[in-house]
Amino acid sequence: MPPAQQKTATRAKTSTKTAARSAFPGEPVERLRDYYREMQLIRRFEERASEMYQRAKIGGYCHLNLGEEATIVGLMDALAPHDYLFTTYREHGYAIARGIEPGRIMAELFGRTTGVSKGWGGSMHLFDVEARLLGGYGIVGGQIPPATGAALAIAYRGPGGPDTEAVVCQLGDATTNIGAWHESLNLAAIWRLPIVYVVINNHLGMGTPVEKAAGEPDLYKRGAAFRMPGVRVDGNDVVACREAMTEALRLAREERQPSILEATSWRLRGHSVVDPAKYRTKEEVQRLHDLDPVAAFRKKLIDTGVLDAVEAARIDADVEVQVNACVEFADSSPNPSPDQLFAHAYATPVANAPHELPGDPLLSA
Amino acid sequence: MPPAQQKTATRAKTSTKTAARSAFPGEPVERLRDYYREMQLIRRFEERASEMYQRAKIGGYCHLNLGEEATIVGLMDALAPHDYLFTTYREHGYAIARGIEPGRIMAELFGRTTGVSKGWGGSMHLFDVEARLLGGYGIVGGQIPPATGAALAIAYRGPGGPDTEAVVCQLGDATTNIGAWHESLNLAAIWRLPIVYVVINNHLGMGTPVEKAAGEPDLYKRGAAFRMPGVRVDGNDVVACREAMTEALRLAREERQPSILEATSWRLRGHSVVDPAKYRTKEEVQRLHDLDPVAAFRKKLIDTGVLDAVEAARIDADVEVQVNACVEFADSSPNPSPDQLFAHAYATPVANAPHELPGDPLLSA
Amino acid sequence: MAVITYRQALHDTLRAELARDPGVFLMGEEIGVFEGSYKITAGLLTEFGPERVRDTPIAEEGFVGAAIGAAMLGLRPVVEIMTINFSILAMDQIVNHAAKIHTMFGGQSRVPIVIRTPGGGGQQLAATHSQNLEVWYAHVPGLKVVMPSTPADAKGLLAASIRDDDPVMFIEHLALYNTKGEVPDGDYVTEIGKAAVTKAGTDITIVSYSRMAAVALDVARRLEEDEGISVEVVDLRSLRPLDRSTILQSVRKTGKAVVLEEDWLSYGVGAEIAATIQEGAFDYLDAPVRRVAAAEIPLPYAKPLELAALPDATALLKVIHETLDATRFRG
Amino acid sequence: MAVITYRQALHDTLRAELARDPGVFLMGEEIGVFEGSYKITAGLLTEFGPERVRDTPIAEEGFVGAAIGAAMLGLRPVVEIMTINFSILAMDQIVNHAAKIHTMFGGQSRVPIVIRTPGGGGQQLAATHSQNLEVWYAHVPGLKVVMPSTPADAKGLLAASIRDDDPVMFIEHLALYNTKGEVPDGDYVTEIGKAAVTKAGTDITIVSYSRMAAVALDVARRLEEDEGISVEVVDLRSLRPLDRSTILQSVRKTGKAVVLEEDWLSYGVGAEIAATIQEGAFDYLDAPVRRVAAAEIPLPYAKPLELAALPDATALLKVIHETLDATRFRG
Ligand SMILES: Cc1ncc(C[n+]2csc(CCOP(=O)(O)OP(=O)(O)O)c2C)c(N)n1
Ligand SMILES: Cc1ncc(C[n+]2csc(CCOP(=O)(O)OP(=O)(O)O)c2C)c(N)n1
Ligand SMILES: [Mg+2]
Ligand SMILES: [Mg+2]
Repeated sequence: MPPAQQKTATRAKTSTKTAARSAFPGEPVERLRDYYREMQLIRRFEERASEMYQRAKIGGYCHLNLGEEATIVGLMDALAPHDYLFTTYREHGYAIARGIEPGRIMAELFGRTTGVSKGWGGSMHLFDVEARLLGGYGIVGGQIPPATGAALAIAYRGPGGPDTEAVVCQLGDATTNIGAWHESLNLAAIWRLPIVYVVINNHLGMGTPVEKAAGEPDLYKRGAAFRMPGVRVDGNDVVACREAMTEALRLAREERQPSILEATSWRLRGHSVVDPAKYRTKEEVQRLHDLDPVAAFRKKLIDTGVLDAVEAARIDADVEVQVNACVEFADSSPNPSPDQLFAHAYATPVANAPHELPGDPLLSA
Repeated sequence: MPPAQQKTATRAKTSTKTAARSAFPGEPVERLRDYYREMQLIRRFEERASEMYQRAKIGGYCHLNLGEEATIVGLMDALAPHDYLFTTYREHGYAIARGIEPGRIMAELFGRTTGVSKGWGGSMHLFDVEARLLGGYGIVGGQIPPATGAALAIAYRGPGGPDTEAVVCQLGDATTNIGAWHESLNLAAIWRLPIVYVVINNHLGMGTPVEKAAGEPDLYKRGAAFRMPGVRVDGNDVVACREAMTEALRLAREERQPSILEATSWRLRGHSVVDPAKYRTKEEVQRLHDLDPVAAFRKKLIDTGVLDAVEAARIDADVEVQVNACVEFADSSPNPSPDQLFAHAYATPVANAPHELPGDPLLSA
Repeated sequence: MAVITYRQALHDTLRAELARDPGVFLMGEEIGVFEGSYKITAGLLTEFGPERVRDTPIAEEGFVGAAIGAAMLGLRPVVEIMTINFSILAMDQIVNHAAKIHTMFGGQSRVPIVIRTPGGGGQQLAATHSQNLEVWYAHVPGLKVVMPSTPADAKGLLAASIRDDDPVMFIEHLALYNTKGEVPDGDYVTEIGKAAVTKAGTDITIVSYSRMAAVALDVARRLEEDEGISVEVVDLRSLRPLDRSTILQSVRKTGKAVVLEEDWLSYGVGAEIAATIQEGAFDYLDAPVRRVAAAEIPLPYAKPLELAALPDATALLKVIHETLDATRFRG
Repeated sequence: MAVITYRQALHDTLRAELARDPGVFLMGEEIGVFEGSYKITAGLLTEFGPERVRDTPIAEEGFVGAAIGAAMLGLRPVVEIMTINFSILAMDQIVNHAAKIHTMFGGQSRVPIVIRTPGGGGQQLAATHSQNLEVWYAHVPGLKVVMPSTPADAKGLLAASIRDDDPVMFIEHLALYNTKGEVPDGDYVTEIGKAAVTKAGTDITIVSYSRMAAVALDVARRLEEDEGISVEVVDLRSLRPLDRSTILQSVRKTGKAVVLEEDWLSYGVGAEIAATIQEGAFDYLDAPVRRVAAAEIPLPYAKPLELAALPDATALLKVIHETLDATRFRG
């Protein structure tokens, strides 16, 4: 659990519990506050990343999770530490929710040696062994076969059970149209692999709506071609997301039944930080603003007395401090030095491995 | 319609019509005889091809339609001359049923200039513009996207209707597990293309049974991921195959509704002529022998009086003569000459196109 | 002659070809509503409609193959693959189908398809989004492979590719889209299979293509001004077919050659150029043909590492001087 | 030392590695019940069971990618792709994933996967089933690419590949499976990245690999016996990394080189060899490095056409003589 969460866990007040209980049956208020804090952390992290991109601190492609905060926090809370996660290039929030120190994530975006991937991967390629985040991947659908293979390795090593490992493979709605998805789901189905395919349906590819791209726009039904079950959940409902993922993981662990979990949400900005999203109408933009899951959750917590305005403001302030610290950490971290160019060329050293720089003669000593 | 069929069409006898009518409601006896003749022609053509392969007259890979004769004759009889056909490498029978002179097909297997592909393609790559057979393809799934694109071209040129063109894309059961199938069906579904995907379910890949390879072994249901309808038909029932294809083509032409048609049958021999099929038990082989669709149809025609033993024998003899003629034609046809190696290099001539033979200096004049 | 960007030249040519021939249509991911990842197709959906500017799902193998089938029926699809890195997913359709169909079926069918796709690194897109894979396609008989380095060639070669009855890989470069240059007005077609001598010179030859050809030209001009070295620049333009005679003619004159390429050194395009020169101009060569290419490592994201891995003017200058020194040349 | 076939050497090594390391398992189409298209895995399903000899559906992209993921978790999958022509469908997983994961994630993950696949023409399998695409993989940093030409190297390099922590393309040749040779008994590992001088000589060097290396050796022996010409043969064995020093050492001695390769001439493996030699042995070369390669056309089915398109001993002999004559060599 991210350090962010433990902090508030102590601040619980019994007085508010009753109101909260009706709105969020069975949810300890501490957890709800932790959810809010984490959603806010992802929100502000992404907004600062966008800023830093404008200030050229970050380069390449940069895709944000704005609008997917509730989905991410809910889904990730259902994972056990020993579960493996494979994601797309739109994964900053997942890395945060897996408990990776946000400063190391921002440092990766800055391309520094203290980054989770030591500056080699950038925004699209976050990786952390301890957190079992086995990578963000930039090729659409590219993460799906390896995620499926990770589940194969788990099955290869032993039978299922309540405490066994499982794999979560996250992908986007438009990615359900690519062949690798079909081939992978088929393998998972015939081999009964412990994996959950989470489709983040933010209703758009880059600018293409789901129903224009998918013959079956009810994406959770697309497992039918493999007799694979699927469910759809409201991605703006953090608790519903956690519950759905918990059940999908149970199926994977105990019954070795792979499944599809579709979480619906709305991408609040462009496809990447450089996309002005001209293809959206003013009305659409307004509608999205009203759907903002972070603002909505904050308001609901206050209305139900889980938080009072002061506490909410304090959380926001704490998050602000934390995100500032991330930026400072990243900005003060060292750049990788060019002489490290071949440091990660091969895992097993090999004779005659090339190490020439552009313009070097062949066989430079 | 192949010359083979016209011949018998004249020989009808009204006396037999009644018995036939009960067994084959509404089927003119001439047509039933033509079906038998064509099934027998495919059967004997394939058996001779296998022989010729043993005698090294044919090289490379050679996949036979033994066991699929009823399927092929029934399906192909539903196509209009203006429909396009894309197939796999297991396509000799389809070429025959499309009305291509069988001698030209045997000549292609022999690699002669008189072959349908002038000896460039061989058994796996039969092609004929007039018959609108747009190719046999050796890469599993490779024919599916181009077939889908042919349907796109038809749609691009105008709206549907009873007399419009359509595309038939034939593939095998094991091919429904490859990504190209998924991507193509999705395109056909969202663009509403006039195409029928015919899955020839002979229950085996090379040696792998359908249920071991496909998460949904009811292959006609795999269109569910695209809201694409599918039906299954008994591939040993020639009339049922024709009827099912006729309806699938109507959907494609008139409603621009692509669909899946699964025809079940049994591969009587190995995957290719060189496969001894050791993975099959004696019982299995016996069971298959009893299921032989050509023998079964012949017997049924005689039992129902559509044919008497003499006529049946005469048809068999005619077919024997015809197949012998194919082999003679092929064997007496010229081999392509090496100086033709670059004859089909490019459709549009281009400067500096390579035309060197192995060992030539660069820029040989 | 108007001075426009490489992007504009591509856009205008697509527009002109769509207007000229009703059989021409565009296909690709996000080329319509989104107006293209790099905005080459901006405005074309509005002008020509969704049938002729067709947005596709993310399914490279599927829609490239579909374009092949449409081409077999006589249409002229121009496919955009967002970057060459994703073309790998369509490679079976490109190499096993588009490149084979005409020959394998004895010349009975034609596949007039153009695949437009940009390659190139240098934008911190990291290992999977920065590759230069042109040599793979250049190796494949049945394909034609062109790589324009100027707005004029972008126009002329794109028109030629669309009107050609064979499959053409039309490879662009991310870093060229905003570059400007003079472009002939009206109908303008550049012959496929011909290299261009973009600067005449007598002391040494630089062979290059795509973005690196622009870098080479720039370096050549500087060397002439600053050091009085007369450099000839050959822009390949077409990788398949390869115009060997133009390369050899130049090297037979200068006696020295350097190749500048953005792809990885081993088994890259430059290997064929060097092999060709040593065979075709052996007796004329005063020094070995050196290649300036990318370091052989998946391209890192961090800017300092990316810069170290990619070839540039400095590396080229160094190698040109080393080559001249090897022949005791005094400029 | 036992004399066994190349097929047997592969089979025995797979069997030994399966027995040695429980993390090693095989995956591929029809390798179990069907015993493999070319019977390399015959009997292994019965001996090791379906978990370790896993039949896959026809889904190259899917199962190769799955092997990559399994390798990331520490297993050692050995994947069979029925022929290299089908590897194109898995290329995104091989090139954009297997080859990138270790470097792109800063060295945090390893991908110990071996992809076994045969290439080669000459069996009338026609255009899509007869290709030699090794140069594509050889161009890609992050991969290791080996191509044994003898049963001994088949054993030694396969063992080395399986025990290596990087992705290895292990490329076999259809026409080698039945060839025989001496194979060391017991545990035998051949170092990746090292070429072999399979015959010493002083007059000329032939550089080759895979099946063509066997042809080259045969031709070399004949030339020595019949014409007293002393030919040195370098078998590359490993295309990435490429052992340049062994090649250069030989050519610096002989002063003449010919490359024999089965792939298409332009941008083929031979281009890199010739480019390497002219740069690394420029002052030693008495004649240009010539390449004997396949004609640049999709391979036709008909035997006379196929024979005309593929390189053979006759073409090699011709070019060796032309090269010697160019240097006024008298054997
Ligand atoms: C194989 C491939 N094709 C195309 C792209 C370019 N691309 C990157 S993201 C994207 C849209 C993906 O949409 P979706 O799957 O819904 O995920 P989202 O971005 O909405 O999270 C596209 C087309 C790519 N990276 N890889
Ligand atoms: C992409 C690809 N992978 C593998 C093969 C090898 N192969 C040829 S046919 C075949 C089995 C196909 O079975 P099915 O689709 O059922 O068709 P059938 O042969 O039964 O008619 C395989 C694996 C191939 N040709 N192409
Ligand atoms: Mg989306
Ligand atoms: Mg089958």
